[in-house]
Amino acid sequence: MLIVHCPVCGAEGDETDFHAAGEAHIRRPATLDPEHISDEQQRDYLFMRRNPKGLHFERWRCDRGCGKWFHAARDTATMEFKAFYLATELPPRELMEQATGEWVTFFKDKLKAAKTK
Amino acid sequence: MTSKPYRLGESFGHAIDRSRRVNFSFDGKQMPGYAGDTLASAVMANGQRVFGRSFKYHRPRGVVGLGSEEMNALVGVGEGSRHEPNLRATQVELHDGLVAVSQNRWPSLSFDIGSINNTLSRFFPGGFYYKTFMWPQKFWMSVYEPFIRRAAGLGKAPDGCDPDTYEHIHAHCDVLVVGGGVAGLAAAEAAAASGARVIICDENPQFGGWADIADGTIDGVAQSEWAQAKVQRLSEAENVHVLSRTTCVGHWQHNSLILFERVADHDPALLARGTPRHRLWKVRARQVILATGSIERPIAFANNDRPGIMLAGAARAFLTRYGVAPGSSGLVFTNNDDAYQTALALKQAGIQVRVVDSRSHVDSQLPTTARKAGIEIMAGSAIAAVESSFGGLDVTGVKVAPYRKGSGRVITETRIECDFIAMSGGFNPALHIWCHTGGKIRFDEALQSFRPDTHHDRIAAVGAANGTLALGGALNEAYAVGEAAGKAALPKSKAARPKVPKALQEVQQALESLWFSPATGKYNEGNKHFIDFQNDVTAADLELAQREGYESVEHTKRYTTFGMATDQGKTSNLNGLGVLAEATGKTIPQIGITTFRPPYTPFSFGSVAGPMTRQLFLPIRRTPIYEWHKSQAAQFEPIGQWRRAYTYPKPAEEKQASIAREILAVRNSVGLLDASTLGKIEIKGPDAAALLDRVYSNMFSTLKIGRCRYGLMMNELGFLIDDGVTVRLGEDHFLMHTTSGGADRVSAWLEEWLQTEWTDYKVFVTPVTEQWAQFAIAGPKARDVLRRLDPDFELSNEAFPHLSMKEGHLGRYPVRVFRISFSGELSYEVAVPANLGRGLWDEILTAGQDFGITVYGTEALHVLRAEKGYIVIGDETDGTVTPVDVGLDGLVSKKKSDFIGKRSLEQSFLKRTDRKQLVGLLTEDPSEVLPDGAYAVQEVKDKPPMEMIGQVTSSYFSPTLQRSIAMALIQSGRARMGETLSFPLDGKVVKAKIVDQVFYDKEGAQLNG
Amino acid sequence: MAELQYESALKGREASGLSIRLREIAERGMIDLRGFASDRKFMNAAKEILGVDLPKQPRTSNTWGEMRAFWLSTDQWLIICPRSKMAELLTALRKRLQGIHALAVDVSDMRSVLRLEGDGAREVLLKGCSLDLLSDEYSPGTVRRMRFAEIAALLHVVEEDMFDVYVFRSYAEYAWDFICATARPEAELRLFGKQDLAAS
Amino acid sequence: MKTRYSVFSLARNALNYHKDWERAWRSPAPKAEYDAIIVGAGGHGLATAYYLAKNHKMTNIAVVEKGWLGGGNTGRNTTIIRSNYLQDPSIAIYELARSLYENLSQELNYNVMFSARGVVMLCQTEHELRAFKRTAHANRLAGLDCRMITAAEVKQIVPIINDSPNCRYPILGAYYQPRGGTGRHDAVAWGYARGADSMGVDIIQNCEVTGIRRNGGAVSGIETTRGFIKSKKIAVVTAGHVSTIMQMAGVRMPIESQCLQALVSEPIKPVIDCVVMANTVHGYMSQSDKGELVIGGGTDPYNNYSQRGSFPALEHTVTALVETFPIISRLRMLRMWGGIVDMTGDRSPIIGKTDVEGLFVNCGWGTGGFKAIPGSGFVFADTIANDRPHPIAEPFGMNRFAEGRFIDESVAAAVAH
Repeated sequence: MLIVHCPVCGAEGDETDFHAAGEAHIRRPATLDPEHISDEQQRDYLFMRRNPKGLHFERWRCDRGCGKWFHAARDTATMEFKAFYLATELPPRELMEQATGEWVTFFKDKLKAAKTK
Repeated sequence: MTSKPYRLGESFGHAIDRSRRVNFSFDGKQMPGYAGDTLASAVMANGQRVFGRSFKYHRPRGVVGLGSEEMNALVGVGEGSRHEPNLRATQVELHDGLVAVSQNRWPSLSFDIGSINNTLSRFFPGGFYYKTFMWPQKFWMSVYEPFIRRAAGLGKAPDGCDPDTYEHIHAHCDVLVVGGGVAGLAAAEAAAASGARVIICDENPQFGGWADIADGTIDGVAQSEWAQAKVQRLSEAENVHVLSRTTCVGHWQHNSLILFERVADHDPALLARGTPRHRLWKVRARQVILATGSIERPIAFANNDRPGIMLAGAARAFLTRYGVAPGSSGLVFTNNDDAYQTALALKQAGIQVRVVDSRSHVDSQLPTTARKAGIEIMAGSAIAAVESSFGGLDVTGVKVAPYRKGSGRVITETRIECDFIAMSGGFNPALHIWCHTGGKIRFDEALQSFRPDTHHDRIAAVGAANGTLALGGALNEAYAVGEAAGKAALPKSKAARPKVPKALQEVQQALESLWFSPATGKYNEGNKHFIDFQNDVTAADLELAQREGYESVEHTKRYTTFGMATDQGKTSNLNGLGVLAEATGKTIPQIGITTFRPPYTPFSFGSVAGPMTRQLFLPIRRTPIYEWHKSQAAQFEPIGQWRRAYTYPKPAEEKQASIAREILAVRNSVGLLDASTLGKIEIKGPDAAALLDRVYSNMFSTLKIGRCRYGLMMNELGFLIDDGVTVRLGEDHFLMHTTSGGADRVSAWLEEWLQTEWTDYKVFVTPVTEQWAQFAIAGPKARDVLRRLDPDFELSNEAFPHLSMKEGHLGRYPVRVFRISFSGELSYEVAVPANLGRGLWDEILTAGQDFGITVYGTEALHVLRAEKGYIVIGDETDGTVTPVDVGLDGLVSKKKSDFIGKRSLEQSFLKRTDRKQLVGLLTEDPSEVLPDGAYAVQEVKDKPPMEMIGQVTSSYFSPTLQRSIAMALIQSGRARMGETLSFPLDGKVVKAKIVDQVFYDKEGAQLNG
Repeated sequence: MAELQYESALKGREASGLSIRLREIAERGMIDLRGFASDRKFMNAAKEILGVDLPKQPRTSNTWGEMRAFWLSTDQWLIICPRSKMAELLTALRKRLQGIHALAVDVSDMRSVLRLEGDGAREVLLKGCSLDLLSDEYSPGTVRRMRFAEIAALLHVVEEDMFDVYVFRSYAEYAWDFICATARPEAELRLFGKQDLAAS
Repeated sequence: MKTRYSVFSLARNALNYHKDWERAWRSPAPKAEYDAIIVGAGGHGLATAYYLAKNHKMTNIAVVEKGWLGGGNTGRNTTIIRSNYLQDPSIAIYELARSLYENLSQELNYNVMFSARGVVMLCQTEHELRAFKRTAHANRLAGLDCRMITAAEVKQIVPIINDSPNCRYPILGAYYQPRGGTGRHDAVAWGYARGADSMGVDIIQNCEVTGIRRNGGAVSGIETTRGFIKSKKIAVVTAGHVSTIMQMAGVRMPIESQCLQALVSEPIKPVIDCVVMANTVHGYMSQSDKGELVIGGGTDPYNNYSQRGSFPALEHTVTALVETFPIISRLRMLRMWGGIVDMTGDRSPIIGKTDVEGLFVNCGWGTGGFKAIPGSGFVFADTIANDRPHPIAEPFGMNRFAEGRFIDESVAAAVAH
């Protein structure tokens, strides 16, 4: 049983008070450029998942609280939550750096961008 | 079996109340006992040792343990629907009238046909069934397996429904202490001192653990005295909750734990009164302290399973707690000092006793005291054989031989008469809960066992559970950990720390591991060294598994089933590892240990279901008109959690007849439908129209204020998921209708897109489904009924055309009226605040009387819409169907650059022209109604397989058209108009012609009437 | 046409022989109000019409006379008022909120309100919800959405031992039955504090 | 070839106190190179190896396993075997598997205890009834031996079922596959292992893959904790761990790894003789030959590699089954555990080649892989040997996700096991 913390309203509760909705930071190609989307892009958006063993970034909803969506960083091996952050945010910098597997490529330019700022 | 009295004098048995006799029966035999007895102690006090038969060989078995670790004495308790199988006699509290039966024997406990397996046991080595029962092939199911199934399975299930109740409770605490022995109580006191909220639980009725059978004093008083005083104080504290008869069955992520409280099992009077039988505690603890103690190890010697052979601690407890003597002359077999306390206790009770100690030198304090007391100690020796009476029902003596670690066979041996054996192979910390979420453990040489190492959660172990067996050490550890836990929970607490009490206890000499005691003759020839008693797994079985290549300890476990009995290996796991280590020349850590899985001890399914059974199993949603439907003897059908009226048969009216009657009423005069379950969502904001254009496949930004439009919703895969009529209430304000099942899903979905994708949109979404009761008044006379209801309400076609909406009053009732139709008739949907719903409903019925208004149910609704060729999400669609497939291409906007699902419609497979397309079907025989889901085939063959080209999605007999009609999804159906298809059914082939799916009023004259 | 017939979901239901008192609170007016707490224009307008500040603190409520404002989310409040006042209040709100991004909806009949009263009410609730009701967090005035038994609910701590549980109307009977089942005197218990030890 | 197991060999060995049994399989050291390497010694991997050796005479192959063979989902599932699916591709592969199960004990000379005690899939809502009727029509025309049965028949087959017409979800009928049933999960893995080993296949346990070496567009071998092993054909069959392994070859998968839990009761005398699945309330139950009630339900809603599930999911399942079988209320839960299941977007498996030459994958069996083991191994072996998808495997290629050509079984049932 996971104990989840909502970064929006601060409510803490059982996983059953929240709604888990899979991998975070997936961009919907049609929102960006509806005219030029390859079948492969559409497939990646709909189905391809990073699914790491270890640090993962996912979407949750404060179902029985403020009803807001948010992000969580969780270790899928130990089930420990590492951070909760807003649905419009990227993970804390140190977590982006700790990320492994497919996430590394995803965060690379994000980290660069953060540096140049 | 000896008949001499086994109950000792008053000076023994502090747990029983000799002034309160209770009568119970075991296998039909009436027996006396005392309040405070367990079933085990009471039966033994009556001179009976055999409690049951083992799983595989059906060997007679007696009590071995003291509590939940017991693996032999499993009994069935209670009768009929209150029967409960496989209970450990050592945990069953005796009460007057208790009825217990032994298990897994036939015809009787002392004579069991199944014990033939024992005689033939050499033919049933571990895993034998994988090697045989394969020939002839059909015999497996017809002969072999039925035999195996009947032979297996221990106790019987109760018959009938469980008459008792169960419940859950959620509890949060700062510190949860699991185990109420000396260490647990100490930790709880220390934690509570800081003011922290503490819950302490123990699976036994009394707290104290082994305090009453352990030597040594705390602050000058006996351990048990100290423990009772402590638990008394804790039970009075404001910030402590004390739970006895409560087992912590498991630890889950983030320190959430499940406690299983046996509230009323011990007292039938409570059950009779309706007290919940079990209560499941869902605890979230900031800190967890495990004081779960340790479990004594049996020793693997030849025929170590005979009734009368028990663990040393258990023997001691039966003596001191219940005043029950395990026998009249005994032998203590040990590799450690602790068991000497049992020897001394027995001696004190006037029972003849010798000690056989595998260690060559024993000169520490306890052995010395024993010698002084005149107890003979045979050091450096071990039991080589156990002699027993006919059928192995009783121990009659043993053979003792010199012991040399690792020696295979025995040369010299001495015979000793005895009628019971108390054995102790050392102690295993109870690690189970520590390991449930993956706590790390390490092997401890001194203990010759595993102990807690590190854990990622906020959890600690103290006392024996942590491998700290000595009293002083345990107390220091417990107070330190308890205090730390309290501090961690309440860092600011200024409370004074309790002082650690002074412990006095004899120093014990280290144990020496004894995994296998050599036997007379070659050990695996004939006599059995049991490792897992209940499952009859012997040392030889484990060794064989190794030789056959089942090397991983998990393989050995699964191949031999050791550790898989109802005690889950509490007494067998480590002994097994020891044997495997010696057999393979590896160390125990190299062998590894099998995973600990919840629960710690078995707990009832009833407690898991709690109160969520019968009418509370899952909620039923009722519309404001529900009671009326019931009063009309409506037949209901579940739509999601809703109960909707399916049809309203009049007395003695067939279901089909009432449905037809309802349909014709709508077609010819007027009908009334309770449509309250329809989803309703208010959507408002500058970007509301833009949002609708994104989530619907068709255009909504162009919708005029006050007008309604039917919309289609796809998921991102391009498949239909919902539909409904949306109304524009204002420039930036819409009211969306969804399917009954989709209401919650769709509103949550809109929120999701707004919050996570189109975050710049300024739109508020508020679901209002339950605010409104909503009724459809449909049929040529619908307008007349409304006029009768309120003459002033403007209803002319001009003022109130099809697909428009009006807000106002019908009489005094505030309403929203939508002119929309799902039946194809002139139809108004009236929405009224839910608490006024029943009132308006009755008014409509009155107003409609003269027009013969007829209430219709969901089935009539479905037929009506099918006659019109309207789709139903979930009937015509199944999650793989696009708007194009159902012929609604017109509702897929070409203008909008993006809406949900648009891009997926471009994927090659979704663009294919040979996809299944929605068409109408007319059977050649108009009276023939195609079954739902029937498949059409390319070509009828005399037998399967046949190539299927599509299936019926809806099929009815249309009372309006006086013939059957159907809709179907058929491969390139629209190109096949006029073609006749074949539907092979059981024993016949139905032919049907492909037609347009609109069967009734194609030009929509009725609707606009 | 006859008078308005008002019928709440639990009309006529009475609970007797429970370890606590249980009844339905009907005839309430309720408005679901959406707007941004960060939008001063909106907050002022709401205050002006309701006479009470919309709480910004999660899980809190503000009361002024017979007017109550529950915090539901960062952009959502539930306004509680006498049913008789609801219509005019809603009209006033909508009028005053014109030109401001907001949404005010009458939801008076959308939820049923079950009131639990008496010593031990918290324990009864704990048989169906996982909140830490015994902590100071749940003092009078606290409002929180929760999962109660199998359904969504809204909890309002009215007083130390008085609680209103708001459930969607269609679930009212289920919630009622659940409380009746768990509040039987035979199942009564207290958490923490003095306990009777099992007699030996 | 190994000495055959039989009642005679058992007796012969018994007289000798079982001293002469030979090993069921060797534990060889890895060779430098193999014609093919299968990663993952679960049921699917071992079956693949067995059929590669038997049907395609590829015996210079290895199966490498991080832990102990059969230790993943093969040894953790509820062993339901059925083939009454809705979509043609599913019917084809599951029925192939089911029919192979019929003779598997004899084929392997190892008793896998396949017992066709029948699978009863309850219909508890009108909608479910309609869905199963449709499946029944499809299955009949596909030639499966299945049929709809009435509530009364259900009660006959399963006397302990709650047949009260006023319970929350009354039984309206059921979809019945008489030749479905259960098997002994460990025995399936061990039997295939013993069979493959006896044909010369190296099964290398405690050998973790740490990398997949590629030269350009093709694979050249695997890095393991026991050194580099060369091979031009690598087949990944690692269920819940497929994403992490495939990533070593730079291939991304449409997979989420979640925890599926199962549990057993204490053993009791027989009370239920078939498999009952109640999809509306998400629970299913059968009884093992040992007497344990074997119970399973749905997955946790989030990714999980810990093999430890969450209590609410389990509570949901048990509650449903107490309602469906009231007598279990007083029985006790003995043991619960979790497995890491690999869930695809359409809940159907992936079998076939990848964009990397010589790299094959067989995964995505999610919650229902055990029943498919023989068929899966059979067609996957053929696919590897001939370097093109076996006709039955073809629809399950990964390309379907880009084409929108899904094989969605949730259409037929809420849960697919």
